[in-house]
Amino acid sequence: MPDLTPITPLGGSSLRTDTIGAISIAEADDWALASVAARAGQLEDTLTRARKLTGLDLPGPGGLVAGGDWRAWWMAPEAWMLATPLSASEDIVAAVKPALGDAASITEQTDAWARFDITAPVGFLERLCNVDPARVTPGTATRTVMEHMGVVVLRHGDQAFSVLGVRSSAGSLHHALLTAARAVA
Amino acid sequence: MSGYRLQGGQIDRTRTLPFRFDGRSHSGHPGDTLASALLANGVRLMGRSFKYHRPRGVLTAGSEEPNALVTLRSGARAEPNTRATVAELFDGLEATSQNRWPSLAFDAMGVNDWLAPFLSAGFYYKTFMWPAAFWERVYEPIIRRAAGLGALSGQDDPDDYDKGFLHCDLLVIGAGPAGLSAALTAGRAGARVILADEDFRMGGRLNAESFALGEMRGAEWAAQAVAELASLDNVRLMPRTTVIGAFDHGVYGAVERVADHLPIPPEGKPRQILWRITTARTLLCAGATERPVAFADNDRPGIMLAGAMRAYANRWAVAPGKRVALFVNNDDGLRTAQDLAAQGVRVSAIIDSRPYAPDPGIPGARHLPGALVIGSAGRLGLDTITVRTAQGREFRIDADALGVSGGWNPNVHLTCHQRGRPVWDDALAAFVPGADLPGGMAVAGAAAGVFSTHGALQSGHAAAARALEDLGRSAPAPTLPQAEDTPIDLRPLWHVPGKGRAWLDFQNDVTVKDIKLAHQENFRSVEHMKRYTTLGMATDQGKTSNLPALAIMAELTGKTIAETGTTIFRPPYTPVSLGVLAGRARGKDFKPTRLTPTHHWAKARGAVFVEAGLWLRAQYFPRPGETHWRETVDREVLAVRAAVGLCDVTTLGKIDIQGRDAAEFVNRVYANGFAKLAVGRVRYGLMLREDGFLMDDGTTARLAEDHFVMTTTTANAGPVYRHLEFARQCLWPGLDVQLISTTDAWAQIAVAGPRSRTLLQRVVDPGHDISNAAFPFMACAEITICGGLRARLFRISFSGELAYEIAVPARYGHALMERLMEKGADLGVTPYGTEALGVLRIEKGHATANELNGQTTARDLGMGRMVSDKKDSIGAVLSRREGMNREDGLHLVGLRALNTGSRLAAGSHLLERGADAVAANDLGWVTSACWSPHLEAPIALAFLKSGAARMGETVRAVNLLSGQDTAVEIVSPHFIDPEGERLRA
Amino acid sequence: MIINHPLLGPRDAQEFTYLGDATLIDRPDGMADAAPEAFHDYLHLRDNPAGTHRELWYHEGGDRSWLVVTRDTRTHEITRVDLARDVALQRGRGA
Amino acid sequence: MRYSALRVFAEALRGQRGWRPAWRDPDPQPEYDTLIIGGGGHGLATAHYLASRYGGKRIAVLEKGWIGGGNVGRNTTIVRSNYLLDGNEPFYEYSLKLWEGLEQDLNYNAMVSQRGILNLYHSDAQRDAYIRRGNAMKLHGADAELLDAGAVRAMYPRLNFDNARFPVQGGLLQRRAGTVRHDAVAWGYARAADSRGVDILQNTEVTGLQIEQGRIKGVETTRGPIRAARVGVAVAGSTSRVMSMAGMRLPIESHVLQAFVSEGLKPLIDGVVTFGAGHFYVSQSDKGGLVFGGDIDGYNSYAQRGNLPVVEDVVEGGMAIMPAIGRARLLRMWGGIMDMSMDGSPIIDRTPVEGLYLNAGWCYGGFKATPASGMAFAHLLATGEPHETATAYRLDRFRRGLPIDEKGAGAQPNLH
Repeated sequence: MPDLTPITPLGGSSLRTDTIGAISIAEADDWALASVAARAGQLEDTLTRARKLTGLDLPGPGGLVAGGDWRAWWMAPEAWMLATPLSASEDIVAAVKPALGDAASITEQTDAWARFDITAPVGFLERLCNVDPARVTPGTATRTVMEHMGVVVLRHGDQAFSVLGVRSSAGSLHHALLTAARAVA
Repeated sequence: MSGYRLQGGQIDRTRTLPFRFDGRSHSGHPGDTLASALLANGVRLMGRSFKYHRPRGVLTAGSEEPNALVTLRSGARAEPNTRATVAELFDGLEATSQNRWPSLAFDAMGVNDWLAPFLSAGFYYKTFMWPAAFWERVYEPIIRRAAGLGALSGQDDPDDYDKGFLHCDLLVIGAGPAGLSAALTAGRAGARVILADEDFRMGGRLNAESFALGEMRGAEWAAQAVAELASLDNVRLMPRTTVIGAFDHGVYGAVERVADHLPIPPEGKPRQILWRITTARTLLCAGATERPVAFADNDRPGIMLAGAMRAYANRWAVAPGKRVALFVNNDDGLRTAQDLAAQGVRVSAIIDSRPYAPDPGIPGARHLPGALVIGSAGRLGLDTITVRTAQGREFRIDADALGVSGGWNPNVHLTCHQRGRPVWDDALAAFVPGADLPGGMAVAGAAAGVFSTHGALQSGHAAAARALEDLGRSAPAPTLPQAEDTPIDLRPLWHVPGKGRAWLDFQNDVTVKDIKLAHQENFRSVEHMKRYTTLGMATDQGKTSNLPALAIMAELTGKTIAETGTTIFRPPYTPVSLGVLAGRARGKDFKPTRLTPTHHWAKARGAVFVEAGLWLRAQYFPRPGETHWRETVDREVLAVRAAVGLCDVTTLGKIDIQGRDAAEFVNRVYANGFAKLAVGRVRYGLMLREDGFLMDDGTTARLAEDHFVMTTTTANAGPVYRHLEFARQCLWPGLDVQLISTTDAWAQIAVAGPRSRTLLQRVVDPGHDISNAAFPFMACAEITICGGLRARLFRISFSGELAYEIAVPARYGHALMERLMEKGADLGVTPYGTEALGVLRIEKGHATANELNGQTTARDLGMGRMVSDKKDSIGAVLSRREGMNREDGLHLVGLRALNTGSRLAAGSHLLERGADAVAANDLGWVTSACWSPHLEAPIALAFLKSGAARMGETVRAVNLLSGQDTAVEIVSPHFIDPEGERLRA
Repeated sequence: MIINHPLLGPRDAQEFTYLGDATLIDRPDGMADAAPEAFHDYLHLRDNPAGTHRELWYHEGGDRSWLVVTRDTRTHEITRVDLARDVALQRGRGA
Repeated sequence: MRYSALRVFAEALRGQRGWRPAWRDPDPQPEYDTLIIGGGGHGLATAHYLASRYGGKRIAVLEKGWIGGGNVGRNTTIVRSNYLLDGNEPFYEYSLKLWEGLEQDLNYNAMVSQRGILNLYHSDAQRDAYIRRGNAMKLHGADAELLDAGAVRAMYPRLNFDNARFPVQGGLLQRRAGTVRHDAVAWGYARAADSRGVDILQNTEVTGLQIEQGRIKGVETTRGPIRAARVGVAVAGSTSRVMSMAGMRLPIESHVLQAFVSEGLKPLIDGVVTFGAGHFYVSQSDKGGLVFGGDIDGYNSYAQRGNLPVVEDVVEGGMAIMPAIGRARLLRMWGGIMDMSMDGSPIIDRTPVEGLYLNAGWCYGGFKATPASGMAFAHLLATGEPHETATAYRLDRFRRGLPIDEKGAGAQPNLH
C-alpha cells in the first residue's frame, strides 16, 4: 500500500453526511470503478467474460445490476461501468483486465467520479434533473444533467439513490443536492 | 350595507389582515386580493397611466389588469408593476402606487394629459431631430426619466428561486368548470394529471358567479371537486401556477408562486419555482377574458368590466360602488345587475346597446335598450355618466361605478405559442382556437368558445375522454351536475362614436383616435398598428385591448375582422419574474466550479486563484513579505529555471483511446504523423478543424500498442472529446476504437526544472529507472511511487526545462504534492501557478489559447510542415487553401522590448517605426506578453506579417487604448534554449 | 424539445449538443484529386431546407451517442431518430 | 411632407387631419429597372440609397408580408462597430457613421441613441483580446476605451461586483455605440424611399426567379410576373429558400434567435452592457423595458420561436451579472430567423446568375449593419462592384480560405 493518504471527493479527510428532514446525502468513496467498452465485434465475448468475472449480466441501455461484490451499469452503447468495493480491489483494472482480455477496453474510472448516496423520495429528483420518475425505477442508471453538470443517477431501491458527478465539481454537485433537499424537505 | 363589504363571499372573516397602501392603513381578510381589499375599503384610485398619467382604478379582477399596478413590498423585495387584482393579501402587506409625483391624487405629470393633442401616436418619430446632438443630451434623458412604470430597488433580489421538472399524461391548464371536469375525468381514470391554475383558489368563474351546479353553489361544487382531486395520488394540483408557454414536443413552462402570499419565504424555500412540465396531452381550459367597450373618457376609476364587478361582489363580497350602472351589449353583462341587486347593491341604470334588449327587471334600475354611454365625469373617480338613448336624447346619470361588457374573448393565447393562428367566429364575435394547435393540445370550455357552464363541464369531460383514449385508457362515465346552459346573445359594439378620447389600451394610453391616425398614415397591418401606436405593448400584453383595436382598424379599412387578421400571442402568458427564470444559477452558483486535486492544499498555502473556464487554478503563491504579484511570479519562474517547481496541471483534458485501430484513429485526427509513435513515447500533436484551422494541440502518449492517452488544452477538453466521438461514430464507424475521458480521474503535476529528476527519484519506487538514458525526453511509463501507488510519468516540458508530468489517482494528488514539497525542500522546490506557467511558456515560445484562438493555422505558428500530405487527416485538405498560405501571411515571432523599462501589452498592434496608426499600416498584434525575469526584459509573442523574414528588425508595439508605444526587436519565439538542450538534459 | 433517443427513450434536448446537417457524415476522400472542391462543398454548402432536415445531435449530457434526428425546421416536429453510427454504416462508411 | 416639431404642433391644433400616409401602397408595374426582394431594413435601405445616392430609377421593393416584419422588427436594437477583423470593422464603422446622420437624412426620428456599449471582461485573456480588438477599432477610426473594474463600477454600479462567479475585471467601451428604435428604421427608410418614387409592394411574395441563359430576367410573384434586369435579394432568414429558386446552395443555415423585453421600469441602466461569460446582453429602452438577448437556440429552424432552455440560459446570465433584476418581469419574448453563415460574417456579392445579387448571412449583425448594408448593396447593384467597405464579403471566400471568423469558431454556423 502506498504511504500516501487520500482525500475525499469534497476534499476532506473524512466523509461527509448531511441529513435534512427525511433526506440524507452521504459522500461516498468506497467503490472502485472501471469502464468496460466492448471492442469491435466482441460484444458477446465481453458479456460472457464479464458474467464470469462478476456473476452479472451486463445490463441493456439505462440498466443497473448488482450482485455479490459487483455492480454494473450501462454507460453508452456497448459500454458499461463496473463497480466493486475499493477495499477489495484498489487496482480495479488489474482485477478486470485479465478477465476481459482483448474483448474489451478497460479504463480506470475510480477517481473520475464523486459519488453521493442519497435516501430520499423520488420526488427529490424533480428539483434537480429532467427525468420522469416513472422511468427512473429501481435498477436504472440514468446519465443526465443537474445544474449544468453531467451526472449519473443510480436508483437502487424505492428511496435509495446514488448520484455520481465528475470529481472536480464534487463541491458544486453537493451544494446542488443540499439546496434541493432543503427546498423539498 | 355598511361600507363596501357585502355578505357572503369566499373570504375568511374570522381573521383580519392589516395592510398599507401609499402609507395608509387598511384591513382585509384572507381570501382577498389587494384589489378587493382596497375596493372594500373604498379606495378606487390605484394608479396612473403610462403616458398621460390619467388617474386609474381597477378594470378587471384578474391577471389581464392594465390599470391597478402597484409596487408591492419595499426595500430589496420591492416588486414593481404588480397587479393588485392578483396580489393575494397577507398580513402586513405594503403597496405603493407608481408613476406619479408627488402623490397619486396629485400627479404633476398629469400635465401630459393636457398636452395630449401634441403627443399623438408616433409623434416622436416626427420631431426631436434638431439639432442632431440634442437627442441624447436633452430630449432622450427627459423621456427616459418620465418613462417606465415602477422602479426596481437596485438591490440584489434577496429571495431564492427554484426550478423543477414534472411529467404527466395530461396537463390541464385552468381549474374552472371545464378544467375541473376534465381533471376529474382523467384523474378518476388513473392517468397522471397535473391541474394548474394561476389563481390561489381553484374554480375559475365558478367562484365569481352565483350559478348553481346541481344542488350546490358553483364555488361549493368547485371546492368539492378540488377536494376529490386532492385525494387522488395520480393528480397533482398546482394552484398559484401560471402556465406561461407551450414549447416544442409537449413541454410547458409553468411558474408556481409558492411564497408570494407570505410576507417572506420560509428559510431555505424558494419564492417561486419554474417548472418544466413534459406531458403527453394538454387540455387548455384557460377560460375567457371580458372586453370593454370604448367610449369617451371610459378610463375613470369606478369604470370596470361587468364580469369583474360580479367577481368582486360574489367572490370577495365587495360592492363596486353605492350606485352602479351597467353598459352592455350582451346578456352576460346583465347577470351583473342581477347579482348586485341580489346582494343589495343599488343598480341605477342598465344601458344596453342592443335595441331589442330584454329588460332584466331589476327594481329601481332604468333600462335603456339601444342606448350608449357617451361620456363620464368625476374627479379621480366616476361621478356621472352621460347616456345617449336610442332616440338620440342625451342626459347624465349619477353613478360611482359603471360595469362594462363588450363580450368575452376566449383565452387562446397558448394555442398560438407555436405560431398557430386563431380563427374568427362571427357568431361569438371572437377569435377561437384554430386547427393548428401545439401537438397534443386540445381546448375546452370558454377557451374554446363554449361559454355556458354546462357546456364547459361537458366539453372538459369530453376532451379529457378523448385524451385518455389517445393514451390507451378508457374514460369513466360522466357525472356532470345540472348547470345553466343559456345561450348568450351579443351584438358587437367596439366603440361608441364621438368626439372625446376613448381608451383602448388603458395602460399605454392608446385611444380610438390613435388607431384612426395609424390608419391615416398607412400603418394598417395589425403589426404596424400595434408598433406605431404601442397598443398591446404594456404589461397587460393587450389582453383587453387588442381585439377592439383590431375591430376598429377593420372598420376603417372596410375589411372584416377575419380579413384583418390578428397578432400572434407569444410567451409568456403573463409576465414572469426574471428571478425564477434564472432559478438557482446566480451569484457564485451561476456555473459549477471545478477544483483541482491540490486546490485545498494550495488554498491553505495562501494561493491566489484564477478562473480558467469552470476551473479555479492557483495563479501564484505569494510569500510573506512579497508586495507585488510580479515579485512572486518572478521568484516562481526563476525557481523553475534554476531548481525545481511544481504546478498542478490536472485541468488539461485527458482522453483514453483504446482499441486495435487506436493508432490509426489518432493518426487521422492529428495533422502530423502518429501511426509510428513507439510504445512508451509521447508526441506533440496538432489537431485541425476540418476547415484547416487549428483546433487544439497537446501531447499524446502511447502506453501500449492499442492504448493512447491524449491530452487537450483545458478549454477544449469537452469540444475535442465530442470531436473524437464524431470521428469515431460518424466518420469511421468501422475502426475498433473506444474513448473515455479520464480528466478527473488523475491528478497531474508538472515537476519542472533542472532538479526535477532528482526530486522524482526520491518518490519513484525502486525498479523504475528514470535516468536520462532509460527515460529520455518524450518518454512515458506506467510506474509506481511512494510504496506502490500507480502513477503515469511523462517526460514532457512546457517550460523548456528538464521536466516531467506525473499523474496519480486524483484522491492522492493532494498527498503527492505535500510529499514532493517535503522531499524537495533541500532542492529549493517551489510551487508555481498559472502566471509563472505563462511566463515560462512565453519564454520558451509555446503557443497556448492566446495563440490558438481558432483563427490561426499551423503555418502561422511555423508548424506548417507538420501537416502531413501523406495521409488523409482531418483538416489537411482545406488547410491548403490559397488564403491560408499567403506569402505575406502571419508568423509567430518573439518580441523583445528595446528599452527594458518600457511596457508591452498583449493585444497591442504592430506598426513600422514612423508609421501612422491606421489600419493600412497594421502589421499584426501581440498575442502574449510578460516580463521575463530570466531575460530581464519585457518580451512577447506576436503574429507579424512575413514575420519569419524579419528577424532582428525593429517595429513598434502600439496600444492606442493606453497610449503605450514600445519599440521592439523581432526575435525567435524561443527566447530560451532554442536548441532544446535543457529539456533533454 | 424532447428527442426520442433510440436506446434511452424520450430525453430533454438540453442534454444534447447540436452540430448540423447529417451530410457531415459523408466526409469526402482527402486523398482524391477533387478533394479541395469536394471538401469545400461538404463543409460549407447547405441545403438548409424549410422542412424535413436530417441533422446531427450529440448526447453530451447522456450516453455520448451521436444521433441523426429527422426534424421539420418549420414546426420542429421530430419524425425519426437513429444512432448516427448505424446511419454512417448504412451509408457505406467503415474503417 | 416634412416632419418637424412645428408640423407636430400645427397638426395638434387641427386634429391631426393633415398627416399623409408614410408610404404609398401602389400596384406593381410590369417592369422595373431594379427589384429588391425583401422589405426589411436592408431591402428598404438599399432602395433608399439606390434612389438617393446612385440615381436609381424605377425601383421596387417586394415584400411577402408587411414591411419591417422580419428581423428589423424583432431584434435587440443595438448599433455598434466594435469588431475585430479587417473584413468587418471598416464596414460596421461606416454603418455607425451612417446611423449618426440617419435622422437628418431620412427626416425621421429613429431615435439613434449613442449611449455606449460596454463589453465586460473577466480574465486576463479576455482583456488581452479586447485590447487587440480596441486597437483594431481605433486603427479603423472607431472609438474604443478600455475600462478597469473601478471604472466599470463607477459607470454601472448595479452590476454584480462582489458575489460573482466570474468577477468583472473591466470592459471595452465604445461610447458611440447605442440603440436605435428598430421599427422606425424600416418605416423611415420606407418613407424616404417612397418619397423618391420607389414602389414598396407589400403582400407580394416572390414565387420564382426568371433566369434565361444564366441571366436574370425578372421574378414571378403572387401578384403576377415582374420584369427586371437587376434583382437584389435581401431576405436574411429566408435566403436559402429564395436562392434555391436559382438553384444555389449557400454557406448559410437558418437559426432562431430569441430576444426578450421586460415590463417598463424606471431607469436602471443607461447604455448597452454585454456579459460574454454568460451569453447575455441588455439595454433599457426609452419606454423603460429591459431589452435583452443571448445566443441562438442552436438548431436549424424557420419557426420564429424558440425554446425554454435558451430563455433560462439567457436570464441566468442576466441574474448573474445584474442580481437586481430578479423582481422585474419578462413581458415578451420572440424569435427571429437568422441567416447564420459559415464564418459568422455576411455576404454582399454577385452571384453566378448575371444580374442577380445577394445580400445575406447577417448572423447577429444584421440590424446594426442596416445603413451600410443598404449603401453597399445599392453600390453593388448600381456599379456591379463591391463597395469599398464591403470588399471582403464575397461568396468565394470559403473556397479560397479567407473566412472572416470573428469568434474563431470555424465552419459551424451555430457557434458564431
